[in-house]
Amino acid sequence: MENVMTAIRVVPLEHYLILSFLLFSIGMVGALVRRNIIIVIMCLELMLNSVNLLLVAFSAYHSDPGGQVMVFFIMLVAAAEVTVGLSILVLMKRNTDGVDMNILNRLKW
Amino acid sequence: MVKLDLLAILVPALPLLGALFIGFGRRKLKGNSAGMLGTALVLGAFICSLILFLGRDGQTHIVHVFDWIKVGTMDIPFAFQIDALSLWMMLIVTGIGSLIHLYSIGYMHDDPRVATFFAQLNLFTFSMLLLVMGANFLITFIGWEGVGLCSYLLIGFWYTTPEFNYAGRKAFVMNRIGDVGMVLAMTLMFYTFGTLNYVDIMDQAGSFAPSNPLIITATLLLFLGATGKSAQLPLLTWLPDAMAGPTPVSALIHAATMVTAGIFLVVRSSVLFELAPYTQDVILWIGVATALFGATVGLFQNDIKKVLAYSTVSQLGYMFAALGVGAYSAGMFHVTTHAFFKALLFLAAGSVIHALGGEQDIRKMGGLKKTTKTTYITFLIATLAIAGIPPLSGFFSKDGILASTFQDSPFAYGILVFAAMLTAFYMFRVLFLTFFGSYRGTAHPHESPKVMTVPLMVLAVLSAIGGALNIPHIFGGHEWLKVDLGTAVEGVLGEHMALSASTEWMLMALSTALVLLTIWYTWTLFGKKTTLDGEPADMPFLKRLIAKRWMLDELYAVLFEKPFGWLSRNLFGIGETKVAVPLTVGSGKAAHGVAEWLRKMQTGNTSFYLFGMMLGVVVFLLITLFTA
Amino acid sequence: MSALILISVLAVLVLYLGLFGNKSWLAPIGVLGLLGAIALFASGWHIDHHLMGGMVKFDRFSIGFNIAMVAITVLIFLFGPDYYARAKDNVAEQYALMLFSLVGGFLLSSYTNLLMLFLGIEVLSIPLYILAGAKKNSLRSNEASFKYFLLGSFSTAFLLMGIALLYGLTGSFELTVLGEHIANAGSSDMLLNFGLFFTVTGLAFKMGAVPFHFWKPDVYQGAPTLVTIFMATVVMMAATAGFFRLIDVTGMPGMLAQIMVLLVLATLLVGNVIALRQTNFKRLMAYSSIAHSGFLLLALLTDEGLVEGHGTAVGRTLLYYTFTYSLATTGLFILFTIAKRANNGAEHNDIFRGLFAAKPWLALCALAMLLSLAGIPLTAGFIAKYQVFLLAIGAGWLKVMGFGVLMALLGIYYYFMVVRELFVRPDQPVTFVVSPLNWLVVSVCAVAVLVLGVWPSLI
Amino acid sequence: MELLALVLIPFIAAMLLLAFRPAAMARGIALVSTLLSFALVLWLWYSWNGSMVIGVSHDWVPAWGMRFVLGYGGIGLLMLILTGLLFPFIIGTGYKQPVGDPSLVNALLLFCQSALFGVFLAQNAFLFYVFFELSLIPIFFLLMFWGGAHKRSITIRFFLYTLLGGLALLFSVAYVTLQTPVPHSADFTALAALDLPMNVQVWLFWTMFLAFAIKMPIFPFHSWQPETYTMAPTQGTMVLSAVMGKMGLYGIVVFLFTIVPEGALHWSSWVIGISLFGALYAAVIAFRQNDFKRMIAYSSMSHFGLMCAALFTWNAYGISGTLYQTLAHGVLMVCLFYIVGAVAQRTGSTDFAGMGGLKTKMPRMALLFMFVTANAIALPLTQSFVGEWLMYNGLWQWNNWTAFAGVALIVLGAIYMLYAYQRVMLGPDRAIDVTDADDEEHFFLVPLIAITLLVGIFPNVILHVVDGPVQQLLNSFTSLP
Repeated sequence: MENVMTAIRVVPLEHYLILSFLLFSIGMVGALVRRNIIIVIMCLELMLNSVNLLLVAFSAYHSDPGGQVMVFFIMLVAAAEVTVGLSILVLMKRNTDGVDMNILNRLKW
Repeated sequence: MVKLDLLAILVPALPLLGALFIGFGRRKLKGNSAGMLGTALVLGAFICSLILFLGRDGQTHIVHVFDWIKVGTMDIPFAFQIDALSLWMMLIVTGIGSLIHLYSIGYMHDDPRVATFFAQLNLFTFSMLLLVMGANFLITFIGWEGVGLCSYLLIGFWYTTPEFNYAGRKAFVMNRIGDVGMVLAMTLMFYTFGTLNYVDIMDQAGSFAPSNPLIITATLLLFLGATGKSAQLPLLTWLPDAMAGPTPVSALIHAATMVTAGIFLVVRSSVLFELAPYTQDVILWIGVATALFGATVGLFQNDIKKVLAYSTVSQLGYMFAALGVGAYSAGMFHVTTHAFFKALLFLAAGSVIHALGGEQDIRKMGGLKKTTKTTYITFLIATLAIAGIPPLSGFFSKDGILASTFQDSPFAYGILVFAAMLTAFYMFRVLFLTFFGSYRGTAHPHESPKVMTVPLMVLAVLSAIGGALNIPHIFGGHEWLKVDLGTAVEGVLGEHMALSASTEWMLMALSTALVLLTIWYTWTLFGKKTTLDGEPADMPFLKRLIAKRWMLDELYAVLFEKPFGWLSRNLFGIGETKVAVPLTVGSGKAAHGVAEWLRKMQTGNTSFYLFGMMLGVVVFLLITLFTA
Repeated sequence: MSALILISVLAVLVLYLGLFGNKSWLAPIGVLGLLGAIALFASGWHIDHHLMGGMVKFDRFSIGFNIAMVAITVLIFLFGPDYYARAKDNVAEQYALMLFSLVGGFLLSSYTNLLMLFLGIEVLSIPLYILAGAKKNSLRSNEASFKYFLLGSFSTAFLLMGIALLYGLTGSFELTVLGEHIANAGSSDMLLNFGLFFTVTGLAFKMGAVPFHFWKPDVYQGAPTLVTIFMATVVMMAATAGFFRLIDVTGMPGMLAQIMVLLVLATLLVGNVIALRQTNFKRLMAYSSIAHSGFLLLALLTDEGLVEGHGTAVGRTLLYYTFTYSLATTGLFILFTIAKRANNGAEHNDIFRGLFAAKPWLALCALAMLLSLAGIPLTAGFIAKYQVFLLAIGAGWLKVMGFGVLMALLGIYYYFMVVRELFVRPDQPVTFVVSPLNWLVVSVCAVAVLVLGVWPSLI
Repeated sequence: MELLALVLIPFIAAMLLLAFRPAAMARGIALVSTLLSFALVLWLWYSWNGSMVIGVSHDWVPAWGMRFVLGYGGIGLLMLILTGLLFPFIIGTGYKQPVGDPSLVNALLLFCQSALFGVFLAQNAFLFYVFFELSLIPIFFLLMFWGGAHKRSITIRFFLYTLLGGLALLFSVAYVTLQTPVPHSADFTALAALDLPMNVQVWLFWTMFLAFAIKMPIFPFHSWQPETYTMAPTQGTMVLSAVMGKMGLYGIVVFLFTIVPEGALHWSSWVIGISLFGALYAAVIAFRQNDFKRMIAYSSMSHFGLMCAALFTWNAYGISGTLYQTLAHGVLMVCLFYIVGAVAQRTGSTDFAGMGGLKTKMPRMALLFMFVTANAIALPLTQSFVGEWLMYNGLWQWNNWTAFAGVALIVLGAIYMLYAYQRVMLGPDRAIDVTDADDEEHFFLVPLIAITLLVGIFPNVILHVVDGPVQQLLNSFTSLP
């Protein structure tokens, strides 16, 4: 266990920060530009995982397990969330037979 | 003392009762009853004031009725001041008033709204009495405005004729312009003296140095009020139009009493004016100018009442000229005599108009001396009086004024004498055109009933012998009126005739001679007229200007009436409908516009929403970064 | 704790009842359970309970909020039978989901640990994603749930990022630690600023603060009215409480104050102004709720963190504001449903026409609630706004407050557009069918709004 | 206790009307209740000992300084007299000029009266504000239901405009309340006690003044007024001009002069300037109006301009004159709008074009109108004269030139009122059949005219009510720099 910590600490914290920020941004931009909902949901997952990475790094540097506990919670919740999301998507596919982001825009103004 | 209080309150109370009673019972009162009642009450007031007059003791009595306005340090009682001046005016108002009431019974006989007429006439008498009896400026001002209202009502008495209504409004508004001066003068005096009671103000005034700016301002403002009420330049154009009212009204309000309120006011506050020589000069020259103006315009008027109106303007000018040189007694004397003969002239003219069934154009009259004898004789006496033929009343009063102006400024004297000649000219022109020659009209002239001729006779007697009131020393008289007024009015006894007797004789002779000359000239022009040739087409410019009353009305129309209407229309048309309201409406519309624009953000596209959120985040992040 | 468990069990119970397919029992049992929960909460009023290893703390603030949320849920459940009268299936699931989401609300109002904040928000949201799409074959409902889901999880990502950064700063998820760190180390640290900012973003999304408001109009309009009520009331309260929990510890360190000011201004402006042009009542209410969250944010802005005493005032104000707002909203939406049925499905503002002629009492109730939303004296809404005034002026945000005043004026305008409709005579006579239960609920809401307006000290 | 009753009597009566909808007896009930409250006011007047009377005092929300305090001094008493005196007549107007469902109309009017009593009784700034806004709601519905052309848009505009001022006032109230030492108190006494720094007073003055300036209204804030007055039903217009406008003047006295006196002093010249300008502006506009009602609306605006200007002259005459004039103006406006309504009822519109020459057919109405006109142009021995005379004195003591501007109004007033009288009554008889004023209308107008004359002849009856309080107010000013 201890050596894992040290292994993580080999890389300086800034790098973790930068990396997760990059991942986060990639996810965000992806969510913005892509129109296929499946991909957008994957991008959202990417954002969440960047957060996970960050949390792990922090927990290692603070040598405090709380961060990793949080990661598990996030994974769990994200799973639930995606389940719901996909079911909504299925419903949508059934109603409009399309998975395009902006196919549904009756509600506006 | 109680008796005096009672009488003093009774004097204005009786006409007021008349006004209320007749006014509210005007449907019940049939036939002449209204007239009788009104006349009786005014007569009663006359008797009361006569009793007061006879019982006078040269002292000034204040009759305190009740506290009117009492707030902060301001204490304005509702009180009457009984002294020689007010008593004298009360006599004139009630005396002449009762005569004219009597006359009106006949004159207004067939008018359906005769009761209303008498109610308003009584109301006028009440207001006039308040005016002259008031113990402070504000009480006087009550009467001042009251007579204005009554004059407005009575001028527009025949309200179905738009011109008459216009004339009434014109009279009221012009008076109001004068009242601005009056109100401001009162505020100023209250600010200065802390009181408005005549007695107190006159006491305190002594402590002010002559031509103190405050006093000068106050007096000028007071005089502005006077010009409005007494139809002096520049506020005189309402008086001729006021002839639209029934003739008795013209006699009572616009000749005998109301128009002399201005003179009364100046005399009442003589102390202040004595302290303001500058104002006195203004008064003198405005008076002189007005005298000349009225006299000139009178020359070519063809409406008999218009002629009399301008003659009134001119005579009032004389009185103010007198006040301007500080000859208060002379002024009041002329007020009195003028009240006699001018009232007589109007009533006589009224009797003529009555005789001709409403005809007022002297070109359509003539030769009436046979058909309406009494009227003719009385009219003749009055004309001689106003022309200033000795020994009629007008001679003495006018001569007093001329003499006192001469010693102050010979130039003014010259103008006034000239105006006197003009007076003689236009008065005799009227006389000749009306009663001499042969009748040029179509109606069937007939003498008026007794109820109308009796007042004529009484007034004729008065205007004949009225001069006896104030016979100057050179005739061995004792200037009784002057002495009497001296007990009440400051500076009257101070008037001393510096002229040598010989100069006075010479002046009298001169003016009389000139007047007689004029009369002879007039006789040659109009005396024998049987037919009247219309105005020659090519009148010289000056004559045309004068015939058009020096274009004063037109001038005011261009200067004031039209611009005011224009302003009123455009302030509304532009200021309100184009600016104020659109601004409020516009702000609402603007909000809606912004809303319409903002709601376009809500495109309904999920990607756009994501983008918007991210944009927000980025903006906030940047703020965080750069302000950190 | 017990209340939490009770509600969760209740939800499961309701689900099972659903299996036996008789809808008539669902609402009553739900209401009973909720009343029980209120009782349990009330019993714990005097002492603060620390649960889950101190990650949740039931103090007076949270208990007050919880009771309020439960009370509103009761009203909604009472409206339920009438609303679901024509629905065939999945009724039980919807009740159950609402209860689950309510549990999330409890967590939000009482967390002391960022982990619980995250859990709370998710437990609150995920059932809502489903509820919004409850009308399976209605495209609008579908769209609403989809948008809500996507935007919601997007903002969750931000929230998580923020939490992670704060964790990185302090090495703990405990709010108290965070508060102490701010108190000691000051607020210069970038980690802190970013962290707080992202966290606030996530919460602001739930409150519908501009520019995170986009979901609100669409979701409110698309979701089934009952769910809309739930979102407009309970979710609003929960989000506000959650926000307060955080701010009451951190205060307004560093850049946060400026960002909050911008949020307030933008929210007030957009919410009120766009509402001027809304003709669809549900959208109108959505924008009005955005506007109100603007005022709530203004109240939050004045919180000074760990400084003693002040926070309670802000908390009380928020509770009073959200609760009265929820009362009025609930009643109005119920009336809206009635009117909508009377006008066969129209949602335009003018469906209220002729209400005064047909049902004067209900019209007066609607009037009272609209006046309350508009903030006219002697209604609770006015007192609520006045408290915000006091807070903001007391904290010296005069200019912001002045702007708020102007916006409140706009608010009055669009509410009175609806008021006007109440008294306009309709072109053809309309018949409003009102079940006694609805009548009761509406009356309760209206009367409560007035009573709370006259005696504000009741809360 | 009787103070509470004053607020409750109309409220309860209104509730009864709403509950039972006694269409037939509605006016009777309303009339009785207003007469009852008037009697109560008279009793208060009779039993007044010249000092501040606090009738009811309960805590409401102590934390925010909200307390339920009812009381009255001389100035408040005058306003109570105004409200109590005029409302029976306003209700009575409904007999001859009915609008809509009587029980509803009268209920709204009574609600309004209740709120107005509250405003004039409130001794707590917050309470004042609450009643201040509440009085608006019934009027809103009155106009919204029974207004004339474009009632919707005009009513909303009027409502929002006045609410804008109201919210500004609320803002100020909250601010000053927080300035008081803890525990905060919004009582006028507490607020008067605190001495705000000058820079605060300078802006606080406007946030408060805005509300009252819009309420009256005076010049730059008036754009809602003419249309609203013209469009509103007669009774609504009466309430607006005769009573509600006075809330502005009263508010100036109780708020600006007691809480921000230095700020008020600092801005006085400005306020006097715009007020007088507005007065002249409105008077000039009134002259050429083609609509009788709108013309009266502008004349009312002109009067308010003068009153507001005189109020800021900081001397006994200006302030007492203004307060006295509030009563005179109230009576005048009720008379005028009643006559407008009566004439319009006969000729079918408020447009001058349809009038003229009516005197022949309706001499009695003409006489009544002449009396009212005499009051309107402030002839001596009518009510208005005393007020205007005092106000002119106040203006003169402030600055001679303002007095000139003010006194010019007596000319303008005469011009437009007499022109209006001529356009309505005088001139050749029209070939339209109109009936003369009947006994009901006499029964309405004669008492008011009698009051006009009586109070004009014995003004001390009213003046002694305000004299003492105004002196106290001025004494409190003397402490100012």
